[in-house]
Amino acid sequence: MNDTATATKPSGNGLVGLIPVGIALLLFGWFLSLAPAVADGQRLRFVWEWVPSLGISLSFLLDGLSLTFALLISGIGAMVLLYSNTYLAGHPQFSRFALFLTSFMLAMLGLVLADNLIGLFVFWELTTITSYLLIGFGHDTEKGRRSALQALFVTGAGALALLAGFILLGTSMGTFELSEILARADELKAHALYLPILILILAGTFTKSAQFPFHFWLPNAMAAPTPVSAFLHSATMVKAGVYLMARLHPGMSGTDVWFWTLTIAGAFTAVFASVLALRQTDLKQALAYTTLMALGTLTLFLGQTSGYAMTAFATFLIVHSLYKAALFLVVGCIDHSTGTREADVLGGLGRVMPVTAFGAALAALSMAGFPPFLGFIGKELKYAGILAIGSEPFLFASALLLANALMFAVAGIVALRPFWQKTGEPLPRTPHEAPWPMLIGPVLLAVLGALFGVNPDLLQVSLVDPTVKSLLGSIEDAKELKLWAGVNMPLILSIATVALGTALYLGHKRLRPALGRLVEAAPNFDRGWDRFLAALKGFASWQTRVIQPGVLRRYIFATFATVLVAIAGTMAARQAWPALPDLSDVTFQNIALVLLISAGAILTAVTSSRVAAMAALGVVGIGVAMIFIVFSAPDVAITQLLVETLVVVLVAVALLRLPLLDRDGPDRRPLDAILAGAIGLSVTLVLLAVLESPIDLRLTEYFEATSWPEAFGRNIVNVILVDFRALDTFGEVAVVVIAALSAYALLRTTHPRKDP
Amino acid sequence: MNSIILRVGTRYLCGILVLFSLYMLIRGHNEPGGGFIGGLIGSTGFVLFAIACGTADARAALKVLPQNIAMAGLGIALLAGIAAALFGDALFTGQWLFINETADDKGIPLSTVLVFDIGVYLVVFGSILSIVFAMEEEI
Amino acid sequence: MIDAISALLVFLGSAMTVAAGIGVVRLPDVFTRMHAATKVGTLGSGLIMAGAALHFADPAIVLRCVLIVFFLLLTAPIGAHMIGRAALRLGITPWSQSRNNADTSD
Amino acid sequence: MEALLAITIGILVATSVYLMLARNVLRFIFGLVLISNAANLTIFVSGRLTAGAPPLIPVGADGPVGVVANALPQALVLTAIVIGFGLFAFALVLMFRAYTTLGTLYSEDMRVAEPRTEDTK
Amino acid sequence: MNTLVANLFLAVAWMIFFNTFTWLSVLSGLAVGYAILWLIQPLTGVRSTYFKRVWYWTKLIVMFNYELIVSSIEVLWDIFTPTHRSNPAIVDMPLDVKTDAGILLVTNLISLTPGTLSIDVSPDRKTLKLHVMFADDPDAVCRSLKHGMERWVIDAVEDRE
Amino acid sequence: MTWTLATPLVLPFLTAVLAFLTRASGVGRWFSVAGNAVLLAAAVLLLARVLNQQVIAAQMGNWAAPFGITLVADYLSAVMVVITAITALAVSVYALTDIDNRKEHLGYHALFNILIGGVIGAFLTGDLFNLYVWFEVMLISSFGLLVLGGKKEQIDGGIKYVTLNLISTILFLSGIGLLYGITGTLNMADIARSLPEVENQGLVTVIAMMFMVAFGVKAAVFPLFFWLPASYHTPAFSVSAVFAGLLTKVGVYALIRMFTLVFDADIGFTHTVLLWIAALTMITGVLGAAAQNDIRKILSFHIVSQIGYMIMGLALFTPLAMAGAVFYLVHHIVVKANLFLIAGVAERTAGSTDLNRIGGLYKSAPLLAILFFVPAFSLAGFPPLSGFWAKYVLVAAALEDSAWIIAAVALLVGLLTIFSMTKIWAEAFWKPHPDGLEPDLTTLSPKAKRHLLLPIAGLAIMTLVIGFYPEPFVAFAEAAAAQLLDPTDYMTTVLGEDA
Amino acid sequence: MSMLMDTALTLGFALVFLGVGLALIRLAKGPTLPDRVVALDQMTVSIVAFCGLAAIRSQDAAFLDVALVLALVGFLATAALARFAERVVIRRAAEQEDEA
Ligand code: NA
Ligand code: NA
Repeated sequence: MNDTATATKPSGNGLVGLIPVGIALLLFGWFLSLAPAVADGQRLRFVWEWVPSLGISLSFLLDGLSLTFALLISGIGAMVLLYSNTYLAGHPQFSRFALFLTSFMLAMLGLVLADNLIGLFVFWELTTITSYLLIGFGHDTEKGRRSALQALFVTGAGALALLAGFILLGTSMGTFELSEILARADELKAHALYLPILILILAGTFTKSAQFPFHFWLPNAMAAPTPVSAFLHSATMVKAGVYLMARLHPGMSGTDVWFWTLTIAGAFTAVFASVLALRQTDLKQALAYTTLMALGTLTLFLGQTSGYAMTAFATFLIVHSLYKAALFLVVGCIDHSTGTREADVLGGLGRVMPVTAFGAALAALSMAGFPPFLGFIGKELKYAGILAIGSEPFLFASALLLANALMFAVAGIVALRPFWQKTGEPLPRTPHEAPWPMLIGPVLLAVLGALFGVNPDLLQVSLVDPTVKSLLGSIEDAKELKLWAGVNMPLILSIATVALGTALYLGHKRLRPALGRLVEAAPNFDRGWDRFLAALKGFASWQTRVIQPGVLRRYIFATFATVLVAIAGTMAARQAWPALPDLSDVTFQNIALVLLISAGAILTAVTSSRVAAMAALGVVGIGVAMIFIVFSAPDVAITQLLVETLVVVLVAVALLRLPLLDRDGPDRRPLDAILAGAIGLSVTLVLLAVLESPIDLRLTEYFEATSWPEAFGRNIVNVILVDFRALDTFGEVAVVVIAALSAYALLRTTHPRKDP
Repeated sequence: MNSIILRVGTRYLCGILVLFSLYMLIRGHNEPGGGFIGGLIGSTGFVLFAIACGTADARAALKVLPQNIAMAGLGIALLAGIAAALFGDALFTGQWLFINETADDKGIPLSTVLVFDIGVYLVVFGSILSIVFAMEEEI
Repeated sequence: MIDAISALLVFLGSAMTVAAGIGVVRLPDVFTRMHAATKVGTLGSGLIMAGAALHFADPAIVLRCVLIVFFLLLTAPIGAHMIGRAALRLGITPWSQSRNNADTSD
Repeated sequence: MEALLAITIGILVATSVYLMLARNVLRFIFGLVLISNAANLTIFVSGRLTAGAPPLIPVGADGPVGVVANALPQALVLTAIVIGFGLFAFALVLMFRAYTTLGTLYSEDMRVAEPRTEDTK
Repeated sequence: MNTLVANLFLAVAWMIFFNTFTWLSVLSGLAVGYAILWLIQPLTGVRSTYFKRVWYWTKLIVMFNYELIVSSIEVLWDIFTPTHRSNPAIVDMPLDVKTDAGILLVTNLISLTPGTLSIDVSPDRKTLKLHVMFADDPDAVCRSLKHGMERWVIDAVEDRE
Repeated sequence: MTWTLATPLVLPFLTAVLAFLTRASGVGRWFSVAGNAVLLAAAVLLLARVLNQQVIAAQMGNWAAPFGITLVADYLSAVMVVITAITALAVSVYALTDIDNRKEHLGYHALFNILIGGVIGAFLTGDLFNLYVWFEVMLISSFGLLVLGGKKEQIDGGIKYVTLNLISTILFLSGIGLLYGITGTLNMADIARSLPEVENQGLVTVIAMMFMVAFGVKAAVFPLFFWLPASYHTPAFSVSAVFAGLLTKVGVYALIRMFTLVFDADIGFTHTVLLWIAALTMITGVLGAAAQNDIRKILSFHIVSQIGYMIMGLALFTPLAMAGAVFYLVHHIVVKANLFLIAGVAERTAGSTDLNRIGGLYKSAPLLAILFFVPAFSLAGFPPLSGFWAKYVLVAAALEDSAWIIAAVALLVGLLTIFSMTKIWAEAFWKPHPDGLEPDLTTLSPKAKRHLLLPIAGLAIMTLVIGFYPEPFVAFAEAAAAQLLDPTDYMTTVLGEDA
Repeated sequence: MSMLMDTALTLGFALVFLGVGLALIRLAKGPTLPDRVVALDQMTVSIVAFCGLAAIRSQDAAFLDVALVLALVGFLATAALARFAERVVIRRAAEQEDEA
């Protein structure tokens, strides 16, 4: 990461840096102004026909779900943009960065607002491209490029599946308009293609939101500058997948496939990720893995249909975005001022960076799920939601408990130890408090976490309920957000979480080796990626070596083999064989001619003497000319003889510089001979078949009738050449000219001596 | 190639060939011949010249660069085709003019078709020579 | 009568042509073979052309036949001269009764 | 005769394919000349054969007297012959140039455009 | 040469007069024209070599064809007989003929008469290399050629009074 | 009317003659530019005519079809002519800098413009033998252009290109002979009319397969594409650009024309074969690209793979699929030609097209980066660029037709295409230059910059326009597809009402 | 056309073909380069004869034009080949290239 290079320049990047912030704030304000309307249950829709002939439109829908996402995206976006303006102050490529980040934000907004499958897909892919460019911000390093490609490839692969899924969905439902499709949920679930559609779409969403086993690209994506991570990996990009599942929830949820796939994948990802998170020493990596955990949890809840689950989903979605963005930004501040992110090195920053520490503390407490923070409510709801699961509630509950406890511990590692623990280790740079533009973000977000915790009603009516509504269709089942719900199962589980979490936090240093061994045992998908690439390239170059070996003979052989298959194979397949030819009309003269030609041809093929070959060619030419004479084509015969003469002349000239035909003994190639014979035979058969059918001479009759009266020529052949088919002849003389020019250019263009 | 016999022979043959090629060109529309055949025969004349006396002399005798002859021929052929536009006809529609035409005899025909054939002649002539000369100069 | 003469000419000419062929095959070395090809062959074509001229008996055609023969007579010896020259330069010594020379094969 | 010619064409094609598959590209040129002849004959015979009556209109007549050979294939073949010559001439010059620049006529040794170290690293 | 033009003119006139154009009329026209010119030679007063030249040409052509036919037999005989009774050899023959046309004519005619074949003319144009099939006595061959073929050619194409 | 059709065909040859005869003075190159500008105008005029008359035909030499040669333009032909003119204009401007005086003197402009003439002739002719002639014109001028410069690899590549294309040419010619033998005509519409009367229909299929192979070589489909990757990376950049853009497309066009108009009797057989060819072509091509490390080689193999998409459209033979093929055809010409032009600039600035020997363009030549990014990611099929719609329509057609396998292949190949494009992007643009250079466009003279970047920018803008506003293009493609699938209009226009 | 001429032609064609065939044998056998050239030359001349026969048989002088062209141009190939043979000697001296 080279983004600490400009630590001493807090100045910013002037207008280039501030315009994006302005855009984000305006959007945020606009969405905020629409919030009341949405809270009243309105669904704001806007349609622009884009490709009507394909039934593709740019239609946008603003309901609870999309509004929640829109606000998170634009709001956090504003913070992050402001933050990065200082973070990357004076960076030579800042303007590109700002451009990419802004366009990413806009693409993301388009994604969550789109109401047309294909329109949604377009924005989906736009986020893919822009995040590729953002992750590749550190393109100078091999690692940076690798991460960017990995992210693009994995999500891109998913996107293609998603596209297929969308097309199937659209074609089988007869429309690409999401709201129309979702309105016909039962029809969709009953459709024969429901399962393939579901699988394809989930392939897209799981890769995008890094569900196991597609999780590995996300931690690597931390190669991006911290603000990017904060944005992409907390609030938005990775949540695009979650968003889509949520969006389709009303249309596709409720089936067993949906339930089991999402629940298991979600739960497993959550646990798996939080174990890995505890193992990390790099603060950013730790946060990345906790993001995975969060995504897993969200997926897990989307697998359900209960009101608790949906409320939990909506709440946790917001909670997580707030504290995760805050913490990423905090880590950015630490990195920015100390030059490191190593948990074991950092310590005692509390005094030097009080504001940062404050923000970190608030966010961490929310993350750990302490009252009175929103995180606590989120956790309570999560437990409530998990317990509402129809089957195996306790299994999933305990999984969630473990995940939460681990998250608790990680919160401590990330947000407490760097500030309060004592380490003798020296820091790369003498730390200093971060400049204010970098503090607004984390502090504000953290404070929001606290405020909503104390007073959840605002959140309830403005975002949570509408979101639940767009998931379940009504707000009836939406559960209330409150800090104190009395002593109940969730509360007990919370206390258990705190206890277990504290234990894990205190013991995590000792746990790490054990976890390390555990993870080593588990399959490493990141290394798998490298193996995959190696295999792909290996296979590619193998097949290319086989197909494209660079040896002309192989190419010609393959081509002729194809010709043979095409002709003989089709003849066999379509029974186009000719009858036995009738040779009654053959005269002695004809036989002599044929023998002459064949002898010449064969002599050409077998002789090793260049002159013999040349002369034999002449013989064939003469023989063919004789055929033209016998069968009344004087013009052709003359042309043939003249051309043959010139051929011999040219070859005779060329041979003066060319070596013998056979360097190492006469070449006899039985395999080639077989192929050649087969092709010759099949050509003969085709020709015989053609000659069986009667010839239609109306063109010729027309030429004979009009040649003199209308074209004033007695030599019909010439009249055809220069009048009836003059265009042919013109093209042909063009060929002759070009052949001459090309040959001339070839001879003049270089001289072997000059050529290196 | 320093052979007196060949050189002297060529002196006559070359002339004969060119003359003969023109004859074949003109009569081509009514009897065997035409632009291709004419051009081919004409070029053989100069090919013989080049073989007998070397390309330097042959080029000198020809004066014009063969490629230019060929390309000019292409232009002429094209113009012969475009000329039809002047008479509101489609591309390559033959336009005829018969000098002192009578009832039974058409007289001397002048036509874009002939011009086209002349273009063809020049193309074939020039092209073959530019290849053969260049080739000759390589050895 | 005229027809008979031209028929005879045609036959003789063809005979000459085949004779030339035989010569080219049977004679001992390239020089002697050239004798056969150059003149016997030319003679054959000439006779056939005479036959054709007599047969058509149309000045235009006769002129053509005459030209053909004339061109043959003009070109054949030149060709022969060049071949012979090449043969000499290739170091092919003429066959003679006294010693059958081994010819340099192609 | 058409049938016999079909067989001849087959033989021409076979020999030329054999030549084109040779290691020495000069043989490809020879094969090219042969196969062009085969193609021309194919067109010619596809228009069927008529002996001893060229498609010419005698002076005084408005059309050919009696049955004459099919003129169209003749025109096409004539075109094809000339084009074939153009192709041949270029190909020959190309092989010639190949020998003078690459120093070989053997296709196996022509590995400049696609060198053996083509495998990705 | 203008005499030749006159002759041709007369021939054409002759044909127009009879309004026929057959190969007979052509030949007869030429002959008659020649005769007329020869008759009126005193009147025109030109001491043209034309008449002699025409005579020599005719003689050349006739003699050549005679030679051609006769000596062909020899070669044919040798072709068809199993044993080669020929005794070929390369013979150098000194050349007297000077003009290009003369040289070409001589060499060609020699080549065309069976038994002899002109291989090459030395760069100095002094000697002609011949291949002779029946070279039992090379000098005899040369002599006969010089007094025969070459003589006639010189008469026909080269102005030597 | 007849001249609306004839003018675009005649112009390039006129240009060629003028440019050649004036090559000694530097005027020739400007004749080329001007000529192609006029050509574009004529082409647009033609398109306009076609748009309001559906199909237009003209009888050359006033000889009625099928006796004379007919020029005919339907939607497909017309749009191909326009796109050809656009490419020609762009490349002729690019060539102002790319082609040195030596090549000009050897007749580059004549070769180039006659190549264009051949291409247009192929698109406009309604006569099979005439098509052959235009193929020859195209082929042999491409020979000349390919080896112009005479570098070793050019000669080597040239030999492979020439030999294999000659084989296809001969096959084509023989096929025409046979087709004439059974129908007695050469006019394509007339052939289409008389083929059903042939009683040995099996034979018709055999001949159809001969044409498939012949045009398959031209179009560079599996297993006939060897000549393309062996040669396209060797000539001058403007040359490989016009090759990459146009030549293979003429093969595809011919396949589409023949297998919609003429050979539509035995679809069960021919088009199944085509479908397999399409799949294998896509896969082998894209894998070939994955194995390369040179920009032009990568791009060359991608041509092959993308030809597969077009064939797929033809093979599926549904209206949507055919529309996809047409759309892909047009989009691909613009994008691919542009990528080769850009490769040229990359070489001029960074010193090579070998990915191991260049880099750093992203940092120091952002303009070039953008200009590359647009066509590259369009080729990779990212929305909202032209390539996405091309891919989308074809995949949608395949899925609608329940052709699962081909759809899967198309998507998978799309993924691997992303892989190669990002490879170029990462190596040439992102990666620091191995020699520590900071290659930027200031190394080019202002004049050179104009000549090289103007066409590139123009084509890039076209890509964006097609991408952001695809409706008219898609609608056009669908109309073209409709014409192709129901050629009665075409036939009546060519042969008169009696057809 | 008379019976007599007809038989003459039939025989003629046969004989001419025979002549060509014999030339072909020599062409294949060689042994020396000039031998092959002679054979080809002989063949060309035979075709002139062949054209004459064809002209009489078809009562059409058009074939005489073929003969005319061939008579003029035929020896060009001979000349080129002969020169090739001659040059080969010089080359052989230069680069140890053997025409064997
Ligand atoms: Na033609
Ligand atoms: Na052609």
